[in-house]
Amino acid sequence: MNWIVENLWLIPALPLFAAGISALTKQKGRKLAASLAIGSMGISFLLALCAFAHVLALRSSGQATQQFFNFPWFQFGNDWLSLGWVLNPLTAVMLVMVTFVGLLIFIFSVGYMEHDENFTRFFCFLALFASAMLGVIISNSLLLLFMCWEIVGLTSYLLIGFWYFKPSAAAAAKKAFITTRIGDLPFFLGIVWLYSQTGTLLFYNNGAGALEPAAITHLLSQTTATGMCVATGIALLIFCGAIGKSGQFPLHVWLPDAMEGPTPVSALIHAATMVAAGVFLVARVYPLMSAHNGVAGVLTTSTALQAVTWIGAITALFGSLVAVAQFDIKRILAYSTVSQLGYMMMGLGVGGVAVGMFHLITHAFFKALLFLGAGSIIHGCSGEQDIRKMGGIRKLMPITFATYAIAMLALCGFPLFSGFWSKDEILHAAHHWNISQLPYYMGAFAALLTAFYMTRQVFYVFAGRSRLTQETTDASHTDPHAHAADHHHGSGAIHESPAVMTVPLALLSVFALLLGFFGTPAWPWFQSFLDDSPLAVNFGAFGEGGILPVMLISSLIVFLGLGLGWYFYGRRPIVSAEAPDAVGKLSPSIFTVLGHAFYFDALYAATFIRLNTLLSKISDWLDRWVWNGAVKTITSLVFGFAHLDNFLDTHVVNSGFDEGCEGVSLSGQVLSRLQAGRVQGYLKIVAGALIVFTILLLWKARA
Amino acid sequence: MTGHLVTLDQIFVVIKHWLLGFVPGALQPISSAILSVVPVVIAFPLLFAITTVLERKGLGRMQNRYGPNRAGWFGILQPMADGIKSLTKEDIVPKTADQLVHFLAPVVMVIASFLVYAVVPIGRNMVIADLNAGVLFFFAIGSMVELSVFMAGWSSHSKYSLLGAMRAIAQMISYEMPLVLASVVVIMAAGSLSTVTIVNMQAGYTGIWPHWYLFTPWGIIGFVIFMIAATAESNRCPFDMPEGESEIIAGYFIEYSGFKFALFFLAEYLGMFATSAMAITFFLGGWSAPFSFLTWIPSYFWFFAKLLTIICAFIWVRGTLPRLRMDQLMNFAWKFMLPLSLINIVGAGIWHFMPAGFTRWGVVSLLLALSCVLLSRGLRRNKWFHVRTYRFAS
Amino acid sequence: MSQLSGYLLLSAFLFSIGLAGALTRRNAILVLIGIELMLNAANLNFIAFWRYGPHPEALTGVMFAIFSISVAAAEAAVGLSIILAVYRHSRTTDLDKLNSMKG
Amino acid sequence: MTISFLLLAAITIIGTAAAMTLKNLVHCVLALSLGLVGLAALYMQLGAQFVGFTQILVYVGAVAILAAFAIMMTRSADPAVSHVVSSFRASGALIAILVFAVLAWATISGTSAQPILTAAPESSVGQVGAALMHRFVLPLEVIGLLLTAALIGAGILAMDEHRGNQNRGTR
Repeated sequence: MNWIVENLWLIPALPLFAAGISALTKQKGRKLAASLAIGSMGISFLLALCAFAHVLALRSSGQATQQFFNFPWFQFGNDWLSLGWVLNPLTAVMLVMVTFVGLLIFIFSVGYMEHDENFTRFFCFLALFASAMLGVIISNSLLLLFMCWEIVGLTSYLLIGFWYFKPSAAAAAKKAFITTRIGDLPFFLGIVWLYSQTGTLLFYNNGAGALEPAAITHLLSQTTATGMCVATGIALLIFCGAIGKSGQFPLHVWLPDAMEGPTPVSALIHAATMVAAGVFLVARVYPLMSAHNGVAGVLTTSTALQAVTWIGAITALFGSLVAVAQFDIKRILAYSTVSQLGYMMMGLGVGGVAVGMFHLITHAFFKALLFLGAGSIIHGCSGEQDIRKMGGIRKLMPITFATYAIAMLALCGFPLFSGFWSKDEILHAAHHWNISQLPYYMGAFAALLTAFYMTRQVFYVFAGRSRLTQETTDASHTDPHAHAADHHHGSGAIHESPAVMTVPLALLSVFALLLGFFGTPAWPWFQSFLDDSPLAVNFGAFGEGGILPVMLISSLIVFLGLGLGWYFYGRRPIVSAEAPDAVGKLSPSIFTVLGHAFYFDALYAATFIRLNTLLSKISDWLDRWVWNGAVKTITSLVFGFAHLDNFLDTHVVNSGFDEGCEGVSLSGQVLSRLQAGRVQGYLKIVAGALIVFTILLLWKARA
Repeated sequence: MTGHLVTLDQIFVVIKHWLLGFVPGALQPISSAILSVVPVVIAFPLLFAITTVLERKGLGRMQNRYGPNRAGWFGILQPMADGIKSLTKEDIVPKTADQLVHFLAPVVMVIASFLVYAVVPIGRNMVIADLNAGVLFFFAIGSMVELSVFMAGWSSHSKYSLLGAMRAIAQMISYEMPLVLASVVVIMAAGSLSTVTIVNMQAGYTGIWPHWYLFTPWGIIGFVIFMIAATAESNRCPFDMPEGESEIIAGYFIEYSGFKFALFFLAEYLGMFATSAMAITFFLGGWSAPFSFLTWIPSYFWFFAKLLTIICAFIWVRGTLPRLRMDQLMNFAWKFMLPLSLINIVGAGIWHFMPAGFTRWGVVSLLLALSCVLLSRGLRRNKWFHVRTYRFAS
Repeated sequence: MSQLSGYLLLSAFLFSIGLAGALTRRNAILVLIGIELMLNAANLNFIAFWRYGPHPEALTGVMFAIFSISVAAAEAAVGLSIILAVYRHSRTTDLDKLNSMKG
Repeated sequence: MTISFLLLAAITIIGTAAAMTLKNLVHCVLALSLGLVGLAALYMQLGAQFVGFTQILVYVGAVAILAAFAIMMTRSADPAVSHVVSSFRASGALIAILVFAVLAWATISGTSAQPILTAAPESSVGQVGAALMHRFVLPLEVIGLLLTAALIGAGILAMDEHRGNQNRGTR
């Protein structure tokens, strides 16, 4: 038991500590907060490297690469609730990725948030988020994972709504929070169910854990009322959580809106780490997901994994379709994130942990790079986000352009870039999937679209001449960040970002280029590392299993997409911001549908939210008419008395009038007795109840 | 220790058992209780008498004047004279006063102050009742004193006495918390609420040095906090707001005269001795000798030696420091003592869980010193201590 | 008439004394004190049942008494401060006069 | 029915009865503390030393003093109060008597109230602490939370609305 395993908790603890301190510091303590956050993140990164090295050492020495450390938390009733953390290849890889990307993004946001007055708060939230995310990664107990998961949700809420004075930001934050909650409810149910079935929430515990063969077989043996086996049910419920968190198909709506937050947040949370948490969760509980009755082997796939695959495929296609028709630079990236996440899910479903995780890691790097690049562009254009109003930025921001182009090619899956290898893994696995070929075709089409819309965006943003007129910069003054930027450098003149922002870009771009070579079919180091299988270098691997054709096809697809993009947008430069979109001209109707993301928000607004309002209306109606009505009747009764008396008074002698008044006041008194506001009166009633109940009790005891 | 030294150490115990031999078995428990209570009831008032003259002479010296020097040689007989005076004085009870409560207040106070001594280990095997929850008992009885103060202040319908009582109670409540929390560290270390166990835990020696809790970082801090809080608990200078002669003539016992006044005086000093005795028990190793080579001296001797030292320290403080203002008093209690004692508990916990050695020393003392500095700076940043400006003079 | 029933009777008496006080006194503070008395009666029951009950080693009664004492302390603090607030609002603590629900 | 029990019971009954009947509120508080001390002594007689001392510490040391403070602050102690009992004294007393009657009947006729005569179980502080830390750790946490909430709530409730202005006035 190496010390790193025992002290793994330090990795999340350090950013948490930083967050705590910077929560206490005043608004002026900008340097302190930033240096705390970055420093803690750096140390965590070093620790993560230690953990990684430890796993590598274990592997080279041929031991089991999975070590965990459990401790009892507290005792309730008779059984102890214990938490713990686990260190295995999955954890190690995720740790390194999250800490490294997080570190770069922290450094980037020093430059990006430079002019924001709530700098300190921002870094406090960032650090808190990082610690929660790392907690999710290392936790060996589903409960601990869920806690950190919720903190992650909270911090994403806080960060999306960071500019809370923008109503759109506040709304987006609320939307994200609520939508993810919808996913978390089934997740929690799944946890409870799992606990009730296996009596433990630890993943690995020397054979007693919930993910270890004993528990799995037990779960498989049980079946629910509908005949579905319990393992599947729990797996599906947990997958709901993943759907919510990583914006899968039915619950994807929050992710695009989440772009209201500052761009580093979008990069950190909604590209690199948080949305990956859902994928990670599926990978973490993969034994549960893949558990199925029947013969073990490739030819059977559990229901849960089928669900994962289909959801992933749909999401991938959907996201890329929608991304074609967006104009907000960050929204495009958001939808592409959605589709890429779909890819990962699909990869997990069809090809196992390694495939999905490989794409997750590569995607984290180039997507973070894309977002940071977008951030730097927005920073340069002083808050402008509409790609139609940009253009010609290539010359003005060369470094940004270079890095952005690399990232874009990686995302498109241009051959030899990192995205290429990981995406081909997935497509290849999908091609060989035993259930159906459809996911493969969907994925391929999504890849085509990806290449297309990325080309479109790049042409819009970088090519041609600048369409950023003065009035747009004035218009962009609504954006608080633009305020700060303009305040900083007079007019909204486009400018290259400072080194503190470009250096992380460069670093990330290196990874976006080279990371893929760790997982080539010839040398599948990553896969073997995750699956803990022997590793060998053979270039023959390209030949076998029909990998080569798939690769050729996909690269053809990519080239096709790029070509289409150039045909539509690159051939003649876009002249004015008002010019209609080139594809939009072909079939405006479809384009608008895509532009509104298939009207999903409208759909939800029409169904769920309408339903909700209806319910509230109903309760309002009940309150208004039924309960209130009762009171009204009493009062009207009293009024009736009064009117009667009035009648008697006007028509009969006034003796009757007096009696009527007596009656009215008497009834009023009688009614008021019940609510006299006399504490002791209530107490008296309680005491009377006590007497009655005691007597009843004794009487029963007698009988 | 050789035999006769043991007998010298245990002489009182031996005598008690010898006397118990004469009473019939039925009366054994009650008579043993009496036999152990009576000496205490005699010894501490005697100490009180000695302390009064000591205090007056000591203060006199500090203020460049002779103290009492008429009654007896160097005024040794002064306390006797005082006693006779207060006994023969007329006992005046205000007309509007609430007679019964006015009478009960000093009685309750004295009873409470005496009760506390039940758990004070005066020497080896010399404690009246080794209660399982002795420390709790001490604080519980101590809280009864507050009630009697309130009785005294309220019963003699005078605004000065009422003010004094209110101030006294507020002060006692505020300073009881640091007092309790400062002793919590000792309870943590000793793992018991029994005073005897606490003393026994400190009885060992490494080399010639004893294992007193004073000689640990948290021990030092705890001792200081405890002593300050004890000073405030027993309403002594510089915390003698409640009975500040110059403002509210004598606080809650203005309206008392003669013997009742003497009772209050006695009770106050007894309370002071009791808290000092507790401080000795908690931090100064109770009756254990300060060096391993001095263990041949009887234990009770060491107890009283330490007690007298602390009393002299009290007198010295009284002669040195000026009186605090009410808000300063409260701020000091709530914003310095309380946080510091809480941090001290944390420090003690760290001390408990770290392996013994210099790192432990370093870490804990660093933590405590740092918190001391920060808290005192926080106390100073707000403007409580400022030069008084007379706007309307001149 | 065993030991236990003696304690139970005593606690019943305490309870009804507290109840009587809470019901008949006018002053809010005394009503609060009466409620405290009822709580104490319950505590006495817990301790007595712990002492004479089947499983004294489980300390359940003692624990319950400790918890209820702490709850009672909290209740007294909050209640008294509520009374202070009420007094500040409508210069009286007389429950007969405090019967208007609107401030 | 040992002598000590009767003695302590008498003290308790006298104290509490006085606390509920006396005219002067301060007397009531003092009588109450007497009664509660008696009760604490009863706890100790039953072998629950810790609870007894806690009782004294909390009730005599804190609650009684707090009540006294409240009485002082609300000026309830001055004899100006015309009649101390509220308007429904008769019904209240009747109900209380009924409650006592019912409870006493239950106690005496209760068959389950026959004690299991065990040797006096000692509840040393150590055991209490261990129980608090193991079996009752969750209630302990909850109580801690409750006390914190009560502390804050009491502070806010008792805080004078205009205190801030006054401070600004004086400083």
